[in-house]
Amino acid sequence: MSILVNRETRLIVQGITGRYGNFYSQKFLDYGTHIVAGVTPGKGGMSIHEIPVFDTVAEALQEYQADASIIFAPGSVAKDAILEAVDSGIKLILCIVDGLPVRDVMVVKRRLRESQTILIGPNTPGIITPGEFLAGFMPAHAFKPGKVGIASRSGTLTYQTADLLCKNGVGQSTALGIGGDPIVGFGFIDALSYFEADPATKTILLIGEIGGIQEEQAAAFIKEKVTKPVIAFIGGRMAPPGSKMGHAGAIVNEGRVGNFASKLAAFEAVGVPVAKLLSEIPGLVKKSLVKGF
Amino acid sequence: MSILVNRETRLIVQGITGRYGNFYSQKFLDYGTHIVAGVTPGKGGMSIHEIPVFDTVAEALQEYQADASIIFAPGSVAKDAILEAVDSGIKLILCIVDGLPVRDVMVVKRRLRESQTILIGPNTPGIITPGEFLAGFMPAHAFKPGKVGIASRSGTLTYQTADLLCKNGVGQSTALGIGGDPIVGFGFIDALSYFEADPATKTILLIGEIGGIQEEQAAAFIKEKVTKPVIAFIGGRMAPPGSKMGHAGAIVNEGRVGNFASKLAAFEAVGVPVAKLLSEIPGLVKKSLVKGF
Amino acid sequence: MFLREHQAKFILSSFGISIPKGHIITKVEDICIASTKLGKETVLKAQVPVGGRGKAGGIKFASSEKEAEECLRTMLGSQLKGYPVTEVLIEETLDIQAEYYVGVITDTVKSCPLVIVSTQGGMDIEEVARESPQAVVRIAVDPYFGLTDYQTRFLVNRAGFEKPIKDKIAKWLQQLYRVYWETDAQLVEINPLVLTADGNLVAADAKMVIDDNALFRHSLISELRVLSEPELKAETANINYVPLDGEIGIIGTGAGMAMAIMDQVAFFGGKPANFMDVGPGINNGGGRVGLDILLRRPELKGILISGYSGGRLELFASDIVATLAEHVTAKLPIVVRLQGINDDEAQEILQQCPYENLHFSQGFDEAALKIVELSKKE
Amino acid sequence: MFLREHQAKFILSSFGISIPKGHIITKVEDICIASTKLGKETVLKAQVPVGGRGKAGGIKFASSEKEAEECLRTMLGSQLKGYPVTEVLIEETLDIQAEYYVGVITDTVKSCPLVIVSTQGGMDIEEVARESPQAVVRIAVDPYFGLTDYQTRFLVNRAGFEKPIKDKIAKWLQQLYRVYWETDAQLVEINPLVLTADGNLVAADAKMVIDDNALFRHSLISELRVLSEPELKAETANINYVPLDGEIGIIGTGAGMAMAIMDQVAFFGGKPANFMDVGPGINNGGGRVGLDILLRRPELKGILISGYSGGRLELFASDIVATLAEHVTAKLPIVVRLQGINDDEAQEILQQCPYENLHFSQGFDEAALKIVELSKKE
Repeated sequence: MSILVNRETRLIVQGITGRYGNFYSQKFLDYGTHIVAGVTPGKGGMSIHEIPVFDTVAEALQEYQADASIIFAPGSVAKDAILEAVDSGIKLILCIVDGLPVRDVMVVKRRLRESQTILIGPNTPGIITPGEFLAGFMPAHAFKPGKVGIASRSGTLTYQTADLLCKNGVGQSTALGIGGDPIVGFGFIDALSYFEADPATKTILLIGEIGGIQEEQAAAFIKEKVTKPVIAFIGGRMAPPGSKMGHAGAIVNEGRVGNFASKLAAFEAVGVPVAKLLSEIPGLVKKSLVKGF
Repeated sequence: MSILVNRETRLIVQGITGRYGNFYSQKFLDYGTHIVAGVTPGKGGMSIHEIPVFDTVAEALQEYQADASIIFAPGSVAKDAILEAVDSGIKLILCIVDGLPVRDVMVVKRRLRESQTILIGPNTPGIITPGEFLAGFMPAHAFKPGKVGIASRSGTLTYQTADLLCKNGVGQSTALGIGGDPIVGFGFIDALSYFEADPATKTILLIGEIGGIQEEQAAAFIKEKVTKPVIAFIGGRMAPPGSKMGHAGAIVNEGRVGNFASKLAAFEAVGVPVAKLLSEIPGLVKKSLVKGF
Repeated sequence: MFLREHQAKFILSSFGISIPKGHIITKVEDICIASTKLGKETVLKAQVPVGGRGKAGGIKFASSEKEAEECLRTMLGSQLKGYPVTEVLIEETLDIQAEYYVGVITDTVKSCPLVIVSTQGGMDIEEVARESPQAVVRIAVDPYFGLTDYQTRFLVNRAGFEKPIKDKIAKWLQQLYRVYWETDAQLVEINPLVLTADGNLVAADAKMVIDDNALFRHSLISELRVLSEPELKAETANINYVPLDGEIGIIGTGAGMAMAIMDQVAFFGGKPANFMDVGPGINNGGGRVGLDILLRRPELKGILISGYSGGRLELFASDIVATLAEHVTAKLPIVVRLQGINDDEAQEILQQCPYENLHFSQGFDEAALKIVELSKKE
Repeated sequence: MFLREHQAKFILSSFGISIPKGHIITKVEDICIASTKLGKETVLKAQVPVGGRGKAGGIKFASSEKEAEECLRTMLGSQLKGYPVTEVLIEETLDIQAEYYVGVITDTVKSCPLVIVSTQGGMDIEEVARESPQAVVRIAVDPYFGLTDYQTRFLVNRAGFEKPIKDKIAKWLQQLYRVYWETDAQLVEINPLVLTADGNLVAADAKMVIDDNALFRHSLISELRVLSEPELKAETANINYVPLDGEIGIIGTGAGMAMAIMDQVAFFGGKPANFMDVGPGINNGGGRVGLDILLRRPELKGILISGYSGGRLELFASDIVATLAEHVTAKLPIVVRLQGINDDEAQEILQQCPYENLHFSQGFDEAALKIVELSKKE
């Protein structure tokens, strides 16, 4: 078991003929991900890695069924690509793209409110259910099947942590990056409720960082609704207040919620152990797996 | 019993200080309708017929609870008035106003799709639950409490028909005009499902007219879902094809759905008696009341 | 508001859509100016605000200035589908390679704009849709977002356009949608959309209907309207008037009521001479204007004023009395039946009216029956 | 992108919002031109792209041209909150009757614009909100519809504005919202919004932050940016660089990774000299630009390059080798640890590098510990 994606998931790649779309589609195929079609405006009729390419998502769906779409497209046109997927009724959208204007994301989120579609990202590194499905930038060999569900605000820390876990003999049910932008679709709370409901997930790992209030909201949600053990990490303790640390989300507001101290306090108040270094995570996870089940 | 409105319904009047809002509010009060507040931009703080007036619906709702709002405002600004009521969470909106641009109505209907609000109109003559609640242009003395539910595309024919029914000893549960515009909110199908569920309504009367396909849709719905007897009238048999008969909706498309013949055929096919003259209606209704229950 | 062809084309071209070179001619003498600019081969089109003009003989081709002049002479001043032809649009002829159809219409059932495309233009699109349904592709547009690029891509692919023309058509669709939305149109249709031999797209014919309720937003378009005097009067008084061929004038308080009365009059053997709804203007002198329009039609044999109104009937009654006083020579029978708000007061006012052939009726059917009978005696 | 005050005001005024008369001065000599136009009483404001300027001494009042000149002399060329003052805005003083607050900010939690109004302007709005919460009124805006008239009416009433000023404020809010939406701002704030003695509203101070991701839509605004050379280089190479005070340079592949490395270095007793995320540019020479920036900082005692990347590490490794080859005099210790896509290939390339003080590490923590130890030996 897993959340959101598994070996049955049929994927569309929007922007498949572009440099990244092309390169990563091959990686997904190598991993065993089932790509049914690609979409690139103006390239309908061609095929790439033996995958048929269409001009629009709607045309692809007339010939193939699909459950998810991953979007590789410049930030300036990503909004249209997402809306196209939503309009076509795709259930899960992975927006790999970074650089989306916040105004566009606000409109997209507004549109999502009236649909059944889940958007992961923008600026997500993707999602992996080890051994079954990979769509994103994740280096495949960092992951292996197992019992830990990972939701992370950082791409690289996801791979790093999964690698550390694997070296300690701990695999993952599903790992996903929720995206580093200030506004994202699927958030920590969504991830928690999916992992809570997934029988294969025994421990949940949240990799947070400074900025925003997702960690604080997650802590409140854990108290209310989560019965499984949760472990957390918070990046950015050393980031100076007021600076923007790459992720647009990682802006520290001095003295208010959203900084390292408030997030640490929120997690500790609900009994969630917070790792000081990434290398502490495997130990905490292993302890929870013993204790929890 | 009744549908949508009754003696408990608390009404807001948007545009209460205008000529029509002022005049008709008094009529509603005379009938016993419970008006809790009025709204007119720029007139907040005054009172009219001893009803407090606010600048915005939101402010009125901070002080009074309300279930419904009736809108008297020029067609050019009616869209904003409706959206304001929807945003404020009002459950039932009566848009008396005519002259709304269709483009505005499309946007309003789109907004309604994602809300719980019911919009009657635009261009509705209003709604009456005889003896309990009146909001609209209906002359009160044409109606009396009883068992017939009336939904009509024409205001004047509603009063005329109710009057004919009363003179024949038949009262009404609730009577409403769905509005004469080409696009309206609450339609015949909605009215049918509400009347079907209302224990007080024994017979349903639909007063249709040429143009649009609401009558054809209603006939299909009756076949599927309506167990109570339905009587129909269709205005515009004599209207020449292609002409616009006042109601923007009443445009006949030669030879296609939407004309008199297609509507007549649709009703007859599902066993709904269609009155040739308004004066035939009381007889048909009385027959149904005897037969039906 | 149904725009005349040249008006629709003027608006389209202001949105960047290509139209044929052409001139509006109102006098035969002006033909030489037009011909010089357009060349020998021309097409002449009578400008009337109604569809089906081609079949009715309103479009003619001329291969010389002289021929064009002859066409003009017969066209100007003639009647076409009930409208006098006062303007003729003379245009260059196009070297046609293909004829397409593009249109945007308000779908009142789905409550959204509908974009329609076909590679088979030039004919009535309804006919094409009946005969080869796959040839006509439609897509519903979300009013929040407008026509999106992915929708236009879908449309041109499904309609079967090939590269490179499909990208051009996609752009035209975006422009056409803009015209539709920004002018509050109910219908914008280019049929045929001509692909010329040199690869350009031109709107050879165009139809536009603007939402009357939205004209307050479009002062320039409102000014394009050409109304007959009675139509203008009716509109100013906020009443709806549609003249017909019959003999019995009809005034109803509400559109539904007016239509029901027409049906009623016909049921009893009379011929309605018009549709008239004075409802919206009833409190503001609408009755006065409405009755005046009918009293100026000498062919009428009777007038039925019938209503059940939520408006102020006493004002309406006063209007009737005042209007009759102005028409001192009028003698035709008039039947009045009014119920509704302040109907007692209205009745009192009407009872005072000195007009001799004024009759009252209480019953709804009775009133119609009475005017039919009285009109037969005339 | 944090706009300087005069840039924000320039944009506001282009949307029809009134601003005080003023001039930008970069040389003390220009004071006479400004003074002639503005009168004796002036206010001088250092233009730096950061908040909290007033408390740091960046705003001075002058009652004569001479006094203004003195202020200018101390201001120009000084440092304010880490930024060199190269421009001073000199403005007329306002005859203040009241000071209000109006602002629009992106609410990232609710994912919509938030409009904020208060009759208590002039102070930090967060402080006002803490001390008298009712004095600060907020409303969330639906991105589909924008700020509606009924929302502005609600805001001005709830904030407690009286007539006739409340109608003016309502109009300002609409304009402010337009500025926010149309410029892709994340924050537009007028504080104080001054009501002058003669009843006019003027934006006495203004703050605007524009969404960097949206600058492609706003070429004019992009041109207003003033970037230091390293910042400009970093941006061109699509890497994120924030210089700090420490001694250990940091290059991470990803923002989260870079922050985690900073925390790690600090945990082991080192002081991070920067934040740097080369992730987005890793396939396109980002590593080359990033390492070059750090190698040009003579105060550094070591550099840690640590990453786990989904990008192409072999390209990144080649960039490192090439950059080190260019810095022939560089000697400081560099620790590299790379895992991810093509990491074997990357390792091979790095092994060939002739740089003497280059160290490798397999462990994530180990790498950080190593650079801290090596840097202490320097």
